[in-house]
Amino acid sequence: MEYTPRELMVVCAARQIRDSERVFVGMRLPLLAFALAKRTHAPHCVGIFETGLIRDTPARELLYTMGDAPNICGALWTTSTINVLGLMAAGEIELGFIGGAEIDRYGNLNTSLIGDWRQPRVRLPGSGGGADIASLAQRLAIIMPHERHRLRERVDFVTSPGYGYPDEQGSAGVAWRQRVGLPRGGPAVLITTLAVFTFDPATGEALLQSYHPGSSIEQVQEQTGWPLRLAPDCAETVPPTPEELRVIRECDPHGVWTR
Amino acid sequence: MEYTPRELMVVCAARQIRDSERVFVGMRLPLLAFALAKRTHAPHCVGIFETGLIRDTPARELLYTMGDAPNICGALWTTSTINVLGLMAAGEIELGFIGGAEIDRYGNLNTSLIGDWRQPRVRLPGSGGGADIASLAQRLAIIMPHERHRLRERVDFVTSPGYGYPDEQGSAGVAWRQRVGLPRGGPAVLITTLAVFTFDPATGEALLQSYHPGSSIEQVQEQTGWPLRLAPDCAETVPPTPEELRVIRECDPHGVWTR
Amino acid sequence: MSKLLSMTEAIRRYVHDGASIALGLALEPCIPFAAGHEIIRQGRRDLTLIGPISDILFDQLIGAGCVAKIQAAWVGNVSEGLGHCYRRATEQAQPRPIITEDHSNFSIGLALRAASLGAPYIPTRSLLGSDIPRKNSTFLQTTSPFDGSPLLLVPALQPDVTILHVQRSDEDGNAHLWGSLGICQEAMLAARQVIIIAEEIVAREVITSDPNRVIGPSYKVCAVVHEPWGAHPSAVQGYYDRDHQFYHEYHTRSRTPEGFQQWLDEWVLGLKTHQEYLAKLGEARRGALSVKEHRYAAPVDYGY
Amino acid sequence: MSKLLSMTEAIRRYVHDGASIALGLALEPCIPFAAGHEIIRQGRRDLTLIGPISDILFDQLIGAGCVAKIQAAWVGNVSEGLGHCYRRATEQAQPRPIITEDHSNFSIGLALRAASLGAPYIPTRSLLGSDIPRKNSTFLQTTSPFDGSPLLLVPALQPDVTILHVQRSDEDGNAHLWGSLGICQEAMLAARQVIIIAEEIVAREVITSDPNRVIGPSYKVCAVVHEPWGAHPSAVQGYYDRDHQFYHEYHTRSRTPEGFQQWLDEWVLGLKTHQEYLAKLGEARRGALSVKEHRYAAPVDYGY
Repeated sequence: MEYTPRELMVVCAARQIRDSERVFVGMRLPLLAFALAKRTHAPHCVGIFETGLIRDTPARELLYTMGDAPNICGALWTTSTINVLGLMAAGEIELGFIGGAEIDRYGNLNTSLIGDWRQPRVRLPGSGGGADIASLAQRLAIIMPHERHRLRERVDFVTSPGYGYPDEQGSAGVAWRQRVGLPRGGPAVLITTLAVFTFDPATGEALLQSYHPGSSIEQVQEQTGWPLRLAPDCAETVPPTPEELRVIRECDPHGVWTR
Repeated sequence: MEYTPRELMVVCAARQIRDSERVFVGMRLPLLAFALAKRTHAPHCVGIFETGLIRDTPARELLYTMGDAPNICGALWTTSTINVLGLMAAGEIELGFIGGAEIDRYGNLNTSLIGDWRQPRVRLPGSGGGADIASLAQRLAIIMPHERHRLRERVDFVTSPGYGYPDEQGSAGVAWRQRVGLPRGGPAVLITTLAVFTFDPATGEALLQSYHPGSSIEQVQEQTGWPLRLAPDCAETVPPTPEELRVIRECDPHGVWTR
Repeated sequence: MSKLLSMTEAIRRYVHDGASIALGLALEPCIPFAAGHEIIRQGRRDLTLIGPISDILFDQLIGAGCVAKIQAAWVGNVSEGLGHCYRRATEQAQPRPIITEDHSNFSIGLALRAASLGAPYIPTRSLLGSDIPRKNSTFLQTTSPFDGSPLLLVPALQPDVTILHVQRSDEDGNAHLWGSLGICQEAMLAARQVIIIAEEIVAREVITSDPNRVIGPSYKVCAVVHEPWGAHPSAVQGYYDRDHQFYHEYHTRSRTPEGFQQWLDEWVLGLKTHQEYLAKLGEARRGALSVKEHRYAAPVDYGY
Repeated sequence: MSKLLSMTEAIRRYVHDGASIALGLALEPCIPFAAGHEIIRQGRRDLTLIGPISDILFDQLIGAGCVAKIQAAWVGNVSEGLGHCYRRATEQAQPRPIITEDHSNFSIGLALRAASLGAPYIPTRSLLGSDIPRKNSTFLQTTSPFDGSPLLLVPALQPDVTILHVQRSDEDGNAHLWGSLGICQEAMLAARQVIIIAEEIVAREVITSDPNRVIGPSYKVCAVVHEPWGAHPSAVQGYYDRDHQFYHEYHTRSRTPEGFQQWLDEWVLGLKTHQEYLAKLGEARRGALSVKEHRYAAPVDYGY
């Protein structure tokens, strides 16, 4: 069965969600991933939205923003933004999804600006809740288009902290997060249009975990701004099942987010 | 027209409320004072309750506690306790009423314990919201029975700070509140069963402002544990008007709080 | 997934000796007396009780010997005055010694709010100059790193279990609470686990029809107990009024240890369940407290 | 006391040059576009805009030259991407330079929550290790006086004026808001003054029938404006949906300064009032966005 790169990304994202987890779902592909996980292997997962909303069923209609009316109807709780972000700060959210304009080999994300931070060449919209999710969720899943200028050796500005950088006090990775005072978390996975990366918690480095069908390690390297390190079990990404594609297309019948 | 000491106290309390003020009203006599002020000279005053409630009309029925159902019906806002106490912390509440088991010449109140704080002889219920109101309201009005063992030179425990004490760094009064970091406020008035005191902000000392009809300066002194200082215009308390008594008796027809 | 349990089972499974329990969080209304009485019947020991003003339920738990520590702003009988059991425990270590970490209503709310925000503390200027920080060594007096002004830091407080009495809940613990809120939401968000006691169990659709009215996330709820009149003698808006006379009787009878024990035997230990309590209370008394005039909220349309 | 004013008068009296204005606080819904457009028409200058994600209204105010400073977590077009006017102002100082104090959604909420509690700051562990504190010198990185762990202190933020779009209000500013809440309540409680824009003006009794649904204290409200469809193109739960196409058109047309100016002339400067805006929008378009299926909240009884 044919599928688009974004449909495959949705499937990869859904596989990150474990049953009964509380997930900061955001919009677009992660939202579809939440619906897919819910209807396949994770029927008890709960979705959290930074507008101040919790729901355990996907909305009845496709959403353009998380504040759209169909997202409120059927919600278990509609409350203030800081109430739900507070739950995440208290460590109660297992998984969070975010995107980014740029990422580096240590999973640090930039959604703020390109160039010098005092006088940026390109001003991007900023953090939104991204920096909070990257700081506070137990695990972070990142979804991005795979382009060489986006996967850089080092980002211009760390909006959402990943595993930091090696410095005179020690390595990147979990040790860096502990050094700066982040209470938990860090990137678990980076899902792109070409590949899936996991991360080595000891060094904080991205590991190529799988390359999508039709791509290859070489092609991924070509589009990645750092020398790839491969996971020991690096392999081709398992393609979507017909059942997974059927669910995705039910949720987004016109391919608004998946074409 | 005859009246009880408590009816006179209600009238004295009502006179502390200025029009359009936001008043932390509490229960019992201050609540009656709020109703009285509202229907006489302060029609636009607003009452705040620490259960998390704001209303601009007195409840339709006599209340035993501020959480009683009639207090919720007709409220302008029923919210969390810290939302309304937060408004007071931000300086938005002009006047607060509290009572106490003991008070001293500097307006410090004790509702916590009698004796040594490590091993008290009598354990009293504690602060409730009293210490917050004493700390944070713009002006504090205190209502208490007048008995010599309650009006002491120095209380055993400062639950609700008044004007503190003179110490090596300076005098009691406004200066003491600034020293300890209280953002504003301090006792404006102490209304007892025998008298009304105001306070000298420079020294923090209570000044006998008026003695109730039937009492006298001598009798007040007899029941007061510190040597009285008189306000320059010390005089007999102006008694309730028939109109004031009529309103009070409408609000508390069986004299639950005023007999 | 239904979390419905009997009160007996909910307390047995989720309230353990030595636990910290937040209850009585709406201030005077919605105090979970039925839950407290079951805790007494099951003989829990060494509890820490967390709450704002705590009316007479804390006094009863103290008198029954369940309590080692109090973290509260006020312990007594709101319409009557002092708490006699609290006095005896503090002054004479009867039936056992207890310690109190004094709070104000604001500081106990801030402590729970801090926990709900994952913040280690919230700074305030309340209580500066008060002796309360002496009686609560968890507070830290310091100065602001911004301008050097004095501040009191109120550390986050995370109850092991928060017990909330609400008007209605579904079987998963999605619950609607209305009327006085006090520090209910803060205590629910701060807690490790939550027990919901509900006047009514309703369909999920009733709750989701009004998600803004939900008190907190049901994933925190470990048990839902259907216990009509479970907050008596406190009030539940839209269900029953406060039974002032009951507080008066308790105040009078609990003046002596013997009187308290008789009261406890009569109203708690001598009854197996809340159903027996209600039978003893009688229909006439309940009728007198019931709603006389319904007052429905104006309709709200969530449609699109 | 009625605080009803026309939008023109409300903005004239209460939004001054140089003021800090919080708006767009429910995140994507209930953005007070009609108020923002009147601010543009009246030519306000040197404003500080405060909000979480701010969708396209911030971009429009920036493009119109009203803004000196942004305190927000995100500025752009939620369904489309970048904010072109925000980019031009930041990158090329066109039409004027602006400065941004970057926030996250949590930190902007905590800043307003701190102000609402009279707390000078709230500490958090969010944003530690992020470069955002570089772009916001109001934050202070320090360590906890309790355990020495790193903390970010988010200082209290008090807007001069918070503008809230709500479903219904009485003439005094007692207002019901439902659906997405975002940081509306925090911003209302933190503000010096509040302007309420309401889809409907209702009797006081409608509001007091459900005091738990009220967003904040009306004593803070300086003006109430009756402006149906005043949040278009954002959504108002129970009233109208988000007009996604409108965001798309704005995104396309605002790519160039000339395109933005034409858009602004057509939709803001060339119209005197929101009535003209609605006439231009047309009944068919409004009809398409209107409620198709009502979904009423389950009844709630406040009786006793």
